[in-house]
Amino acid sequence: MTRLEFDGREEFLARLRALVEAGTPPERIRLQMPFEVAEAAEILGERPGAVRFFALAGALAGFGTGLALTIYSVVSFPLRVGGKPIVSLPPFLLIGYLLTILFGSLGAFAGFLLLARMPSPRGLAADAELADRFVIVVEGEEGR
Amino acid sequence: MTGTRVGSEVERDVLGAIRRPGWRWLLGLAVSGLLAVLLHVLWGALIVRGLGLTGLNNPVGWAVLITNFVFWVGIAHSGTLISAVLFLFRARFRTSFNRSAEAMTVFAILVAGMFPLIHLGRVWVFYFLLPYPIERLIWPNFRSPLPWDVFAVTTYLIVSVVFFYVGMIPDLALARRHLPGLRGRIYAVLSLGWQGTGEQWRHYARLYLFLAAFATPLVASVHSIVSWDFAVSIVPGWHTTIFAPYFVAGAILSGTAMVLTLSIPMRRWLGLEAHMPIDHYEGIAKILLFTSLLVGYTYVVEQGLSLYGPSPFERDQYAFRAFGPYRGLFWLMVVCNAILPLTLFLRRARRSLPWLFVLGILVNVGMWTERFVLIVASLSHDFDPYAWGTYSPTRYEIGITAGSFGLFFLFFLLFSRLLPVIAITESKQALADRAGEEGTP
Amino acid sequence: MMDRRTFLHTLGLLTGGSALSACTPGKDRRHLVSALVPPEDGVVPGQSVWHATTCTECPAGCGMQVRLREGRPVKAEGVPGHPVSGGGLCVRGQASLWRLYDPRRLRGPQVRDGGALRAATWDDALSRVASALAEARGAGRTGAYLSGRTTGALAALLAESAPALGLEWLPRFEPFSHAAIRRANGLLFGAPEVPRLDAARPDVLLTVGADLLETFVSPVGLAAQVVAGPAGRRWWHAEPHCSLTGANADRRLVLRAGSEPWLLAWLLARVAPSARRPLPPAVVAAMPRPSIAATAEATGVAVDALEALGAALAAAKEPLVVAGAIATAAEGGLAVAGLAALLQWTLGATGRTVDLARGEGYGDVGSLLDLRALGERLERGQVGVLFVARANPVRHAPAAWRLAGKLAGATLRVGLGDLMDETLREMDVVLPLSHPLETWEELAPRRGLRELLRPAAAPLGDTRAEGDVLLELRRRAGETVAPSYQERLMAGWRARYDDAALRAYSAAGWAEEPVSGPPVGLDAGAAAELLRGVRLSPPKPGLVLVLAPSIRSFDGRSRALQLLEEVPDPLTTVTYGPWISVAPGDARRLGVADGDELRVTLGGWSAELPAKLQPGLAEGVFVVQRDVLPSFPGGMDPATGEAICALPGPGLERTGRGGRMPYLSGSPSQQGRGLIPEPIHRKETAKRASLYPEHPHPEHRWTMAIDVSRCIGCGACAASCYVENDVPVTGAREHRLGREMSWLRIEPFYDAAGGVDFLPILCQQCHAAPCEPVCPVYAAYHNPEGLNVQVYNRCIGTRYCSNNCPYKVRRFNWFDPVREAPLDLLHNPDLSARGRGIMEKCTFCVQRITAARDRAKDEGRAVRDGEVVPACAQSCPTTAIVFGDLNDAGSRIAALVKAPGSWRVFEELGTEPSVHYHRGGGEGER
Amino acid sequence: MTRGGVGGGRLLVALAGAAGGFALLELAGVADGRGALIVAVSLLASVAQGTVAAAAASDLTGARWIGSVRKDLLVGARLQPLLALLFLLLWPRLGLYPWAAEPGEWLNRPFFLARNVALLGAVALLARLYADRALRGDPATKPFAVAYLFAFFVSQTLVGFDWFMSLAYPWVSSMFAFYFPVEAFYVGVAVAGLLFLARGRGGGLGARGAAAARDVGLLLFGFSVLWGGLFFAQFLLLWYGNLPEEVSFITERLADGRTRALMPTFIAACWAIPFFGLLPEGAKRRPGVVAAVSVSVLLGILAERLLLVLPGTPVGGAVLTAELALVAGAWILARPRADEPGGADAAAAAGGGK
Repeated sequence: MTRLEFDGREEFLARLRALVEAGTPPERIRLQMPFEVAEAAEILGERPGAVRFFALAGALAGFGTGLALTIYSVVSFPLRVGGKPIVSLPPFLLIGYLLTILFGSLGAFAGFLLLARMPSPRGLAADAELADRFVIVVEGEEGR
Repeated sequence: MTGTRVGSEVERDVLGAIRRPGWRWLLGLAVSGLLAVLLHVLWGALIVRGLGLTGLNNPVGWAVLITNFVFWVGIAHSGTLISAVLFLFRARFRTSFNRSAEAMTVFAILVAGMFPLIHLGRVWVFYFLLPYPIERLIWPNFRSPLPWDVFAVTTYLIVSVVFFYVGMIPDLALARRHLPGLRGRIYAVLSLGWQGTGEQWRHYARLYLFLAAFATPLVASVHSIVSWDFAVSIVPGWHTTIFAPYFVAGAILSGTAMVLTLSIPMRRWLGLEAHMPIDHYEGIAKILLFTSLLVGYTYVVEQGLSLYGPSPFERDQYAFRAFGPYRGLFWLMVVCNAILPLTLFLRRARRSLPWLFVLGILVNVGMWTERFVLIVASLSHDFDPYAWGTYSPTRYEIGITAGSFGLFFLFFLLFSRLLPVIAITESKQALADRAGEEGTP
Repeated sequence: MMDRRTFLHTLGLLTGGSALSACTPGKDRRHLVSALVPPEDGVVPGQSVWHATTCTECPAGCGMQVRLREGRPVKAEGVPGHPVSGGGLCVRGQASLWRLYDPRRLRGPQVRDGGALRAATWDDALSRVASALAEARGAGRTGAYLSGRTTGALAALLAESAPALGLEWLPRFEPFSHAAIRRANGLLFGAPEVPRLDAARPDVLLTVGADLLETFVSPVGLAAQVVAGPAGRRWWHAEPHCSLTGANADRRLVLRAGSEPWLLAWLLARVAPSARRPLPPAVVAAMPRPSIAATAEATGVAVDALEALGAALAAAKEPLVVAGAIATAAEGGLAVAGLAALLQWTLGATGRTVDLARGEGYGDVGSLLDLRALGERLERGQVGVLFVARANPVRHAPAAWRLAGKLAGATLRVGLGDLMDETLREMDVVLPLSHPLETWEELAPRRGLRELLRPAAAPLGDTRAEGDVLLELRRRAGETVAPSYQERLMAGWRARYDDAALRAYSAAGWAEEPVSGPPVGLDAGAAAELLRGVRLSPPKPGLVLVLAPSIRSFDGRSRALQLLEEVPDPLTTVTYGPWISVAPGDARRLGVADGDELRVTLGGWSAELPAKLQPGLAEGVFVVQRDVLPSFPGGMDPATGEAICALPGPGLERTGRGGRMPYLSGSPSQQGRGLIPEPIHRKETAKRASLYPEHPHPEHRWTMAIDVSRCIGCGACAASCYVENDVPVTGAREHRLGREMSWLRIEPFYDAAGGVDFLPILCQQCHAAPCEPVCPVYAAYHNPEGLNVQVYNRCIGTRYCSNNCPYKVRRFNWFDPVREAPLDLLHNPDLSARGRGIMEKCTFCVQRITAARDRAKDEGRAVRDGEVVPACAQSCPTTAIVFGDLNDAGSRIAALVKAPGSWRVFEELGTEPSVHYHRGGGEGER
Repeated sequence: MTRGGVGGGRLLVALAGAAGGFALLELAGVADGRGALIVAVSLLASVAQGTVAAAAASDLTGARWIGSVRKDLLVGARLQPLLALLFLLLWPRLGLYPWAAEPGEWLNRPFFLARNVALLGAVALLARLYADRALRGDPATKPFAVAYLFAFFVSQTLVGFDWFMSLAYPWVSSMFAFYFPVEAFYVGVAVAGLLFLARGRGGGLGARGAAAARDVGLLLFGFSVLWGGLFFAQFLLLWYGNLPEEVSFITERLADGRTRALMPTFIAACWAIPFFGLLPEGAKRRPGVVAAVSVSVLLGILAERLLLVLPGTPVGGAVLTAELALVAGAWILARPRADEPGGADAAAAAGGGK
């Protein structure tokens, strides 16, 4: 297995591109970066991650919860206020909307932790090194 | 690390700031700490003796306490605006401010959240407001805007905290490496073991995008809902459809003003001039100008429309604001919010930090006054002339207001010493981008 | 003397038992009140007993029924169909319970040793009095007994006791003695009486000064009569200032102070020729004949206004002219009273609507003349022991007389009263009297009417009835007398009534007896004499200070009661403290605004009073309510002995002090917002546009209708509401901050011409209430019977409901409501308590609705129309408030709501209130 | 407008033709249009002013997408003089306004016409000043962009208050002050969306162009949320207050069959379709989808304007169609020729295309 380090982003990308074009299978390439470099993912041909599905699921769940809670609350204990209908949708939509956002964000966050395998014991280890430079690690066959 | 590496100075300076507290900082901490204590003492008095200690009366049931609530929620908004909206619009100048602005958001919401509780007549049963199942099956009234507030503010707080924290994870990982011993370990735990692998970055980028996408409509809706605390009523001067956009604009105006007020001294005292360039301040100034125009525009529309219809209620109400006992405050708010910011049309004004600092304070004075006039004047002069009556705050309300500022600054001062006040990683990225562009012909 | 068994029998008949427990001392009651006590004891926990008795806050003697809960009086109300009051109870009557429970009431006897009064036992207090009486008798000095107006059984006892104790019972002392009227009637008809008026019949009514609706003789009854006047009745009221009566008259004539004789003389000359009862030639000859021009000049009333009035009186079928109060309390008061009496005679009112035969029983009331005489006798040291009972001469005698000092002339000064006042402070022995609700008594407020007073509660302090005191003194003087005043009364009734009659008397609380007086005739000679005495001198120019009577404290005797300060003055809405009413014009001239303090000087006398602007007040006229003044600055009219209340030439200057004063009205005008719409007819016929589905009221739909043409703004409803609903009484400080708690208020709205409309505002129980949806916890919600319910223990105090209420009728408890003992005993156990931080408001006396519904359920029937009567409606002297179920098609309320010209306040807001306003039938125009 | 030179002629034809056509329809009594003019002119105003506003805003924020279509968007600036002309035609129609019966200080025929014509003229002038500089790639463009945007905002507010709100006098909704400018902006972006499709057909859409198209899709998506928010904010308050004279505005429209159908239509077209249509990541990248959404938005706005005018004021369908056709025609005629200058980064955009 080989380990390459770069200070500049451009040469790092150039080298990465070269590696991939040379036919190194992307799954054998591990990267570490001090900040996000979108191109890297493109070069490795990775699809956008699954976080969005978590976000979507959370959002839908939130909206459902909001409507369910509000409507149940008035149906279980109907009280007339100001002549308004017992099930007053306009205000209830608001609650639904807010929970959409709340659950959506939390869902996305949870999804991220899951997919990025965090918190990770390896990362927490005192000696775990964190790149302040660009690192490419190519695992050899024996890596499998 | 060597200086050759991109952005290593940012890293050094920002994390360096975490280490050395100065006498200014300690003094500030002491003062704001005392004010925060005062807040709680006075609140205690209100609970034990009753709200009669305030200047509230019939007809003015809401005044300074609610003014503070709206004010602090407003302050919170710029944080989300700068970190989320500007992120979506790919505005570069956000990197200097987003961290401190996000922190501001969180603290402002915390402070704001206290006021609805303080102003309750029976705070010891505040839990009636929460949707929890009890055998009698009485729930909160979701048709009332106050439970909307409960949901909006809670949601806003949680989402802001998540946003704040997520944005900080890579920097925490850096901080952990800079600080030996226990503090280092704490940062390590806080960073959740971030390593910056390609995998992590890929998901991280998506997460950040989604949080921004969620936070942006949220920031608009939260202050809209706050505005509906007033607008859904039928009180003349409260019940008008323009309130939602008007309040949002006002919130961002006061928020950006607060960003200026806080970041200009911080930049100086933490020695971060290099990483918070004037151009970035110019960007903030433009936002402030824009929102100020919107707010001023709304003043004109509202005062104008009050003369449009035949109803005496609206007409008298707006005349009362401009020429009644609160006229002084009314014109103060017009000058501070709608007139002084016009100076920012001049490039020189936009780039003068002293002026921006002063303007920031003036605008916040103006915005506080705006909420006060809007709330109190409307209540003191509504439908039944017999029931008209004016209000003036007592020292309890004044003290609590001062205390809320104390609490806010207490939080902020602690933040400025314990956490990286500038988004290091993003600054690096920005620097790299700029370098990249300059590189290409 | 009656034996024990008859006594108990009689007692049983009179009380139905309830008084027994009521009379047992408080500590025992605690054991008495329990479900184990047999009901015939009258104290069933959770059940209330109504008790017919009589109100004694003023001499009128209105009927009053008291509600007992657990043997404690908790509410006072009027007695329907009562001969004096007609069924209402005024603001002062409501406050009588506050007198009963007043923390400052005298708890025990006090005697003076050295300089100061100190507490003493009855025994040594009385023995001191007894010995002093003995000494005086020895020294041959007769004592004097000065009391307020005293009638019925006590009068009889005094009449026989005074001589027995070697005392002279002086003519009764009343600040409102109506001396001029009695004098005039004495001269002209040989009947020195205050006539009994019938104000319901006249089709043309002219009142000169006489404040029928406030303090004149029998205000509650007269108010009821006046509003019941025939359709198209026209009522003129002439006075220099602006009284509540004037504000309610169809037309108010502003007279120059002292020009009353001009007006009446001109009218007499105007109507005499065509009158239905011609005057004797001698009288006609002596009649002064001022020209209309001169009259207009002198009175300040426009010529055409005079013409209209004269023509109306001349043409009227049933005309009535009444002069009194402020009009006769002046130099030439006798002329005013005399001219009025002659007008009554010649217009044919005397004997029809003016009844001298069945007079108001003021015959034995004296005047300031008698008080002055007493003063002189005291100075000459001719008085032995001086008793002063239920009267405050020191306060009401002209300050210049220095009466307080003269009292020292008596060998011993004995005061009887319930609250410390200026006179009692001068006494050597102070004997605390029991409250009328703690003792047996019988009154005869007018000839031919007996009224029963019976104990509703055990005495709170070590107090006694005046009758018992007198009997005890006689006993100590060696006489054998009845063992107690109570037994003496019983014996009297036993002698007068059989069981049935006694039971009836007890149930009603009053009994009428036929009175036959000889028809009065006019003494022409005396009349001519009187007319020749009439001096028509031009009234003095310049400023005038008018000392007006107060509807809230009568002559000041009720001033100590806090409830009456909490309820605002009807015209100015001032609540606490004194003030001087200033015409807007004068205010501009003096440069004063509401609350700025003015120093008022009259010769040596001076007082500092905050100013209150009053629209409708004539320029140059300043009004102070006489009850608020520390001492009486006026003088006396030697001809009649009336106190002079219109004082010329007061000095007025700003002291520079001033500040927020406690008054409740935010604006004297409607600001063109049509709360009381003009034109009246503004009912919206079209169905209001709405985005909500209609919601039904299956069983009841409680609704209220208020007749603003009947509302005289007296405030009885508000006071009644305070007592019924335990509304917190907060005091001056809170009122200054704008924190009044009244659930029901009467808003006076002045028009440009100075006319006033009164609009009672209470929770409107909106069908689509703005307050409800904004409550986050359902503390405010709409119940199926159409009530806008407030759930106190659910309320968390956001105050949003109040903000969103266009009528601002919701009240927030800023502090914990506190009531000083024993006032805490005065509370309605049917209500849930409210603490600090809770919003409260009117709910149409929901506790009464519940009670009625339960009663109907027990009896297996529907709730009857008129069965539920909210406290406000019950007390209203003019029955302006009607309450009922709108679902009951046949109900009165249903008809009133449908009636054309009925409207709801702020209809345009679509709140659809359950309170409807209307302007009666016909007599709508003010 | 290009001063004289090429294209000038075609533009004059477009303006004159449109003006003439409108005049014929409105004055010559060919058919009874009634409210049609208000609807048509307001739409033209939204299109002509909105497109320029969109361009100006993007120039200020330095958004990249504008580059490739600036030239076509700024056609709006060329059409704006038409607005003032057409508004004059409203004079005989002012009777439609309830306040015309008893005029007041603010609402009376002369002042009404004067202030609106003046403002439309002013906006047109500023639009031209800005457009010329923007097309020239003049560095001093920004101040003019700001000035234009301000005038645009005021003008659209007046469209809301004067043209539409006062039709339901004394009904008031202060929200119109934000609602109408935002709608005009929305329309402007929608037009941009259509232009991308057109360019796509022309094959002028390169990688950079595609990114630009995605940005427009994102903007449309954002505006659908904003519009939905404003609409809900307005409706919620009316619903909650339920004040008779406020909700009567809604109940009237719910009572009338034609308008009742319009309500869900424009909500779907202006919010639901754009929102859910552009929600998926990929959709924003497809010019076809973006264009379709744009069409839906334009139709939605049309439906909404109709709803505001009806039922109080009848609208001649045929006349309206004709007038809208004239507007479209004028736009097509006024389109610039390929060789006209396209502003600062248009070249770069073309370059990206290669």
